[in-house]
Amino acid sequence: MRYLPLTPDDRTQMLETIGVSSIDALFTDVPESARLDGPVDLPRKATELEVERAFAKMARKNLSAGEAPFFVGAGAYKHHVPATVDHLIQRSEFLTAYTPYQPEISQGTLQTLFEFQTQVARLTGMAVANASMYDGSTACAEAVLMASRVTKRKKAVLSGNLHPHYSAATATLAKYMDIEVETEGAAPGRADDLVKYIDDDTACIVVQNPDVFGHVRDLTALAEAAHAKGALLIAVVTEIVSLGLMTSPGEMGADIVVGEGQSLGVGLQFGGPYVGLFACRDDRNFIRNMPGRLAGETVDADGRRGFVLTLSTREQHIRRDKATSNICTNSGLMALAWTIHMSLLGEKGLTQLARLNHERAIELADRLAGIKGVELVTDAFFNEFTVKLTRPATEVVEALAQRGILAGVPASRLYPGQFETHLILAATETNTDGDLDALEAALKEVL
Amino acid sequence: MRYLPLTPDDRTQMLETIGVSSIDALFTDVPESARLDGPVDLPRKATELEVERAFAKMARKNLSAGEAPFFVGAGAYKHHVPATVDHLIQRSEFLTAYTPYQPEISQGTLQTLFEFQTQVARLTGMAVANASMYDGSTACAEAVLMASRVTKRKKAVLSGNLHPHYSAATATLAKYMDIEVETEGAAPGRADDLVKYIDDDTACIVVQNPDVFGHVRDLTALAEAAHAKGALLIAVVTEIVSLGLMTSPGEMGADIVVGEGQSLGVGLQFGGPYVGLFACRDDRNFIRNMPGRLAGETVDADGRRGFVLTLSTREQHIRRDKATSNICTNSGLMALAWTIHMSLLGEKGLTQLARLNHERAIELADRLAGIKGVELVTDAFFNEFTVKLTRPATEVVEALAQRGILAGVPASRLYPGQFETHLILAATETNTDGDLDALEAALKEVL
Amino acid sequence: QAEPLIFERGDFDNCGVDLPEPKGLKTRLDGLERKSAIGLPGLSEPETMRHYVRLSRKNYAIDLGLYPLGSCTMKHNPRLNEKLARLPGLSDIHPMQPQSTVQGAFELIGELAHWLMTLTNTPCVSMSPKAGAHGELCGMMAIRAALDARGETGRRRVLVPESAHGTNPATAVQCGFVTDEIPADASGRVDMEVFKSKLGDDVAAIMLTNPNTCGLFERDIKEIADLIHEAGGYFYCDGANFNAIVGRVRPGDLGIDAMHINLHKTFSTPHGGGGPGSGPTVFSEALAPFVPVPYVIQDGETWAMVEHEQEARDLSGGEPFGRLVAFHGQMGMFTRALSYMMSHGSDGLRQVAEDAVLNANYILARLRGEMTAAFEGTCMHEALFDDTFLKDTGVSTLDFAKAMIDEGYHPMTMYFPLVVHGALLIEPTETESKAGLDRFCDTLLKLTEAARDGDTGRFLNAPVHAPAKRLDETRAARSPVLTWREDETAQAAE
Amino acid sequence: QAEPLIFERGDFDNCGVDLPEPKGLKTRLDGLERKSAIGLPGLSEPETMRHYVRLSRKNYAIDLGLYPLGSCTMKHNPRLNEKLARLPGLSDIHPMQPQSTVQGAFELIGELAHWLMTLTNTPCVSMSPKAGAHGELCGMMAIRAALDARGETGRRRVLVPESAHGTNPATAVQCGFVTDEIPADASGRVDMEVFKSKLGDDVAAIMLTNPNTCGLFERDIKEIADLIHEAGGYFYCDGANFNAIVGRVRPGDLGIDAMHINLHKTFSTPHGGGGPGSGPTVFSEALAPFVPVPYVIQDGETWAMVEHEQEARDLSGGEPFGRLVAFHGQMGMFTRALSYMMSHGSDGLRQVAEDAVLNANYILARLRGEMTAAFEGTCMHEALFDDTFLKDTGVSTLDFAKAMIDEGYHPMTMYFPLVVHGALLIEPTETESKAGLDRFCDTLLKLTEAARDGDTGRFLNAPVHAPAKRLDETRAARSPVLTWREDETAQAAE
Repeated sequence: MRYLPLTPDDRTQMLETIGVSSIDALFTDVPESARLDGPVDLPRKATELEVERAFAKMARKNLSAGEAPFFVGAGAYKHHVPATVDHLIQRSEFLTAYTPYQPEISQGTLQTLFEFQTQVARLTGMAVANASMYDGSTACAEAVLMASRVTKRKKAVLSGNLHPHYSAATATLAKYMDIEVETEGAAPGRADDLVKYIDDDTACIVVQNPDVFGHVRDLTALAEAAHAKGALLIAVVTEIVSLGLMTSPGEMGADIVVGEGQSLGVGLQFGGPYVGLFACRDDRNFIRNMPGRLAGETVDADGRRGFVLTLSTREQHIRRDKATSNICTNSGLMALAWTIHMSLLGEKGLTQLARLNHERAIELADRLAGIKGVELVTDAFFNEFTVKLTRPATEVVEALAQRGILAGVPASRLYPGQFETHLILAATETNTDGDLDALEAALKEVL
Repeated sequence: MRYLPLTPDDRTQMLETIGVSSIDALFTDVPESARLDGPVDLPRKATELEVERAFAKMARKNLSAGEAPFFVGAGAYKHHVPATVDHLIQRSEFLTAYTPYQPEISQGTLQTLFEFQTQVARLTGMAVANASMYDGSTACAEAVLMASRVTKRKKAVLSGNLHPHYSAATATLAKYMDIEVETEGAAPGRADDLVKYIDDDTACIVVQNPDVFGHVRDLTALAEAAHAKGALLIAVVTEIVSLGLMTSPGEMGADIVVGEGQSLGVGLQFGGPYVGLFACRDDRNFIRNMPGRLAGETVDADGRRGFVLTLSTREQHIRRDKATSNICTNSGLMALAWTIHMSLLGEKGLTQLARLNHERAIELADRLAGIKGVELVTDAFFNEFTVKLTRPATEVVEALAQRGILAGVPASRLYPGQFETHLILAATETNTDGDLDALEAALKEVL
Repeated sequence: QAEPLIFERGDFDNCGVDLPEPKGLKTRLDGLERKSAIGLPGLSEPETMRHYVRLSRKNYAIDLGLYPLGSCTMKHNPRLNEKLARLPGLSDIHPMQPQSTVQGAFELIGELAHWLMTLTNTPCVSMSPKAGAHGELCGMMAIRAALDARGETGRRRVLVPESAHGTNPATAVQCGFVTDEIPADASGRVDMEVFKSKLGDDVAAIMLTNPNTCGLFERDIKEIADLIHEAGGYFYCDGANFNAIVGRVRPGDLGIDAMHINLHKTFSTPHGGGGPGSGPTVFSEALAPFVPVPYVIQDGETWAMVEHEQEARDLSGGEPFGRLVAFHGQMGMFTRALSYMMSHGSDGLRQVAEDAVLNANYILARLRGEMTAAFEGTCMHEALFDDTFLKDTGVSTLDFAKAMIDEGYHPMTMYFPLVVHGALLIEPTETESKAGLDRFCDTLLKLTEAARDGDTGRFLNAPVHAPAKRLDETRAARSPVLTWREDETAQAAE
Repeated sequence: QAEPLIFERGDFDNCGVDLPEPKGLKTRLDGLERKSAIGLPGLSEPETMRHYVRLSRKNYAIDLGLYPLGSCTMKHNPRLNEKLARLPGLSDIHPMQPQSTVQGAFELIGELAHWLMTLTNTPCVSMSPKAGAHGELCGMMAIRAALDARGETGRRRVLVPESAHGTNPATAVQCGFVTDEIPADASGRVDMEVFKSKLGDDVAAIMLTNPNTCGLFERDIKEIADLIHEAGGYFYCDGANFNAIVGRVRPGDLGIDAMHINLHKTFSTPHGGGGPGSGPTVFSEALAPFVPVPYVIQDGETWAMVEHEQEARDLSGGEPFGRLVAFHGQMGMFTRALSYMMSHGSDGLRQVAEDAVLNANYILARLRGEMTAAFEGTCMHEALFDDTFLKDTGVSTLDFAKAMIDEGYHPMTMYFPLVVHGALLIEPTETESKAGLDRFCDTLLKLTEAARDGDTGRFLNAPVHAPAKRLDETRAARSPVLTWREDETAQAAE
């Protein structure tokens, strides 16, 4: 087998050195009834070419975003990723390195994480950020747990317009920690009223901006209301490109900002691996209660600047059952992709990219609003918005898929049994005029 | 522009340091009438996404080998290249390095070239090999020039079954060096008689094995006949995989072996870049007359083994008009791909690969020979052979292409006006049983 | 060769991408346009390339040499897998596209699930978990849900061997359990007497790693399974060390109820400097009804994904404990892992386990005379040593490990598991050659001798041949600097 | 950290690929089956990966830092180009497929040809040449063919400035010409008086690099063109330095008859450790009839390739001088170059020339006070110094260059061009930042000072911070060891 360097001769010699007669002798601790005497019932080894062909066959059964006019969002967005990003994350020294527990031979990973943390903190308007989480939804759930630890309270209020997968992941994680989760009903196209839920038991309110329907809102009043009751405001951003154009959650008073970083560097990847962003205020208590890894600056024995993983006494491998979370993996390689893409963009590029996204969405919204049978539900938005159709959105989307157009996410797929005619559409810099033409024409046909 | 780091501010400051008022001041040596005052008439800068789309559009207009049952050979062969090869040749330190003129910081390139030379020499059965040529055809042409220098004779005899592109490239290069080129008529399916051409003016005879029609021959007698007259035998190998199974040209008495290395590591690439192999006997006069670069072993100031480019007094940058050739570029990156693929294969893998190729060709030949209207012309072959059809091969190939099958090369495309019904087909390890079925069925239809 | 930070090098006005000019449309952001600068430097593409290529060269990597981290399984990462994960038909698809347009993706997930269930002999797998610890959460939540469904509100104690990974107790706590530690016996395995004494009607489960973190197979595993089941609890198996037994032992045959599988360990998806991982979790019949959404199902030639709890209830009467994550798990890792598994096949995977165990035992055999093996006998896929051999040398486990860096190796896992003093845990994996292992053993023997000979400077100052000397971790933790600030430029320039 | 050769590490029985088992069919090789072993070691995939990754780290590269090789134009290699070159529709096509199945490939070649002709203002281009020197051959053969067509068998003398690349005289000789050298004048350009004196009816052509290898634009180029044409000869322009003028000056406007373009220089296809290159050659109307086969032609929406001389004669009355190479040239390089050109556009390419010249002049301005500039005034894309500043220091140009390695830089081009003593030729290219140039200049100034201050050890022993110390090139040439032999293992182990 091409990945196994031992030759039959090697094996014989090694068994001799070990002093056993056969490989079976090394497996004698396995209960006899559980020892398999031959391979399990699965195909035998395959050549590279065979494996490539099997995967190509599966790949051909999917309609990829690049092949179709594409308007699907709802928490994952198609953006163009520079070729440099994918090249760099395939560097052996990045791709095949482990967690940088040995800092002397991991400065590459550590410095990029430190740079990543700084970029995330600045972009979200916060003071500190960690070295990434699994994804946006788990970052959101962990933020609620952290808020509960920080405030020592046991209630979390979730906006109804928070991505339902995020709400579900949060509720699931909170459930057995005895954190009570309250949720307002969803309200496409407007900001739900969360202030009324805040009381003295409230650890945090969680609000997504732009929300899952694409609507944007000012969080300032909400932050003030929360703070007045001693609660924290957790802001969720699933389209991180929006922060190139919009006031940051930090500036609006958020205490913790979590986000899905997939838009930069990562690609669609059918849902994962993505990269969760996690940032918070500069408060010792906050930092000591953060989940996930942190890279920090220090000096080496010669006094030269260097970086290490730090504050690991929060973490499971040191604190075990007292840890702030059980996490022992970040999304390092995706964080690298994110930080490379962000370094290429810089402030100038990100701002321009955000503006292009916004403009494409405006153009799309105006075009669709002009179609009979389409009503624009979201009047303030970034690059995603919701329309109400005269037919069930699921049928419309399927009919458009048959025409080779990937038109968006029916709201009812996220909220089963609700919003049957609502369709959530995203536009990005990757959409051409031709894409807009195609959608407009096809939509007219199927409505 | 994304590749240009200078900012407008930088430019202003730098002009100041230089002491000129504008960039135009640096171009004043250009005759005024030749100074363009604006961009030429070509499109303006394009984003990555725009460029990607333009190329994807062109790519879609081609039928790629992987999409079709594929039997095209005639000097370039489709083999499976392990993913490791393409990954490694994209390592920054290999891809973006220059010619290793500074050996202290080029040991990576130099050692791989030294390993490459050794592999080529062993495979061809020769004592030494150079660090690669542009491709097989130019290697062939340079070998004739070298033979003329070594023997101080001015006549070259080319087999009629030498790939006509090789003959043409050789004749072109020989023409102005006043080397007379004689060629025998082509003879599909048999060894042409070259002995009769050898006389006391003959510098070399050039024979391809397997020849362009796929026929294999024993070169021993030819070598002896040539040597008897003081001429050299140059053996050409366009399908290097054949040497995994066949007696090497060196063992059959060749003095110089040239080859196209494309089959290993390189891929089809519509004709280039490929990698020319060049090997010869261990003879001081031969080596001093070789074209191209040579990596050689030496020691550094601490006495440790190291490698350098050597014997460069043969080369143009030292010897100028007295150089053995004007070449100052090899096919370094492709040589790297070749040597990586060969290191993965090793003797065991190469032998097995060659056998698989041979067997597929036998199966294909037998199947086709069973079709009414097909006559197998080549009885001894490696992975390529020629058949005679009842219709012009060009028509047949086009009809099969319409059916999505790439069926081979009509001999008349190589020999205009000749062999109209001859078709040259290659089979490799990449051909499935389904490919053979498809060709067989379709060929029955169109004949 | 210090590499400046991008904040010290880049420029807010520079940019390494080209984008079309915006048209200047009036925004519709309801007045939420950003008013202040962000502070993000941009670098041209050539500068970006160099920054990261140069930084990368400060890392060690499996592509450079042996990475003998016990319990972390750092093995060769085939580039075929990287290539296939980048097929546009697999990478450029959206998790919320119409299901009719992603049938191949569902098929791939289903195929991988089939391999995982077959290799473990279990009837069910959840593909959601994003990493191993996330898989533990998935498994323990299912256990909690099963207990809740049985109305067993009093079962909250989870037994955890002291050799367990830290994630085990941390996970148990996140599921509302308390942990109770079981010591190791003299052979490095669960002390069966203590284990039995701890069983009771408040016991929810045992979390056991097998082979355990001492590199030993828990001989009594079937008895443990029987006893925990008799006591009304469940058996969670930490699958971090599955590499040792894959293809030779099916955990389902040992009586486990749940086990996560680290695709980034046993099935070689790259660690990427700390992530992403992927931790699909298999379940027994008993726990299968509680698996979270989403999951794929097959109906004839058609695949579908069950995305909502209600849908799961309606379809199969299941009681999902919820949803762990947005979308469908680590698709990119699924592709790589399946490619790896298909490449090996059932015969190759069996060989993986055999060679992994053979390599570890070879190291144990070659070193046990000079370094102190923690336990008697042979081991599974990793060899555990304690620091007795360093006694009175003035060299600590840490110093010894750092000296290995100067010899060109990444250190082994240190100070874990906690059951032995100054642990050194070496896992070579099956992708190391005998010649490579010999060089490694020779080096360790040379270092052992140097320590014994009093050449302490070599250890205390190590590493000296590395991109950085030993780093001050205390300082980093005491006054944390977690982001770059303007005033650092001057400091850095000092 | 010596890396053993594969021959010292691999095994004839080991293999890093998996292949199906052959069926054991009887061979049809007419008795030519191989009878003896080849001697090719095989390595498993993980071992292969490490061998080459480790070797790569012994190389310098443009991705690591400045590569200031005069006349070689080492600039940033965008990865977009690598990605596009690997599109299966462009990379996985065979040069002898039916033309109807490769229309997109022909279109790409045609499009690139259009860009090259437009940028040079010429009516014709041959895409065959595999490298720059091959392009020279293409150009000079066309000139030879044109002369032969005119029956001018007496014109065999080619004028070549002494500053020319070695390829120029070598190429001329390969076309049956003899060369006649023209010295440089005091300003570093063609000595017009000598040039004029050498004109005559035996002159076939002049081969002139412009900007020349001193980094200077040949001010009198139009007069040179006129005079050589008047004398009945042709003007071959070596396009190696096209980077300095691309988008600002069209060589066709200067009166050239032929010029090769190094796609791997001006248009940034990677050098790959010495190749592949690609050297399309443009032609004036006078030489167009003689271009070699093959070439693409367009008829409405359809593309075709003219592959045979007779076909060319029949179609256009051309007289191709022959064929340079099998198939159609360096397609993989065409893709990369066209991607590069389209990315820049006509405006970006103009900026390339301007920034390249600006960067070179900035270096010249910053260094000319301490190092000795070879000529007065400004330069084009490269700055030439001689070794006067090293006089009496005991440090040679070579020593100075090797000391740069210890500072983390690749040396500049040394001892070329031959017109100045101990030349140091620096070409930064446009893809270097001002900050990067400043660091480079600071380093050179520091070295200059060190040389002046008598710190010769630093130079004579350099490099010390490199994968190898200075290598014994004389030994290598005196007793050449060009392949590995068995008995070397012992020697290497010493």
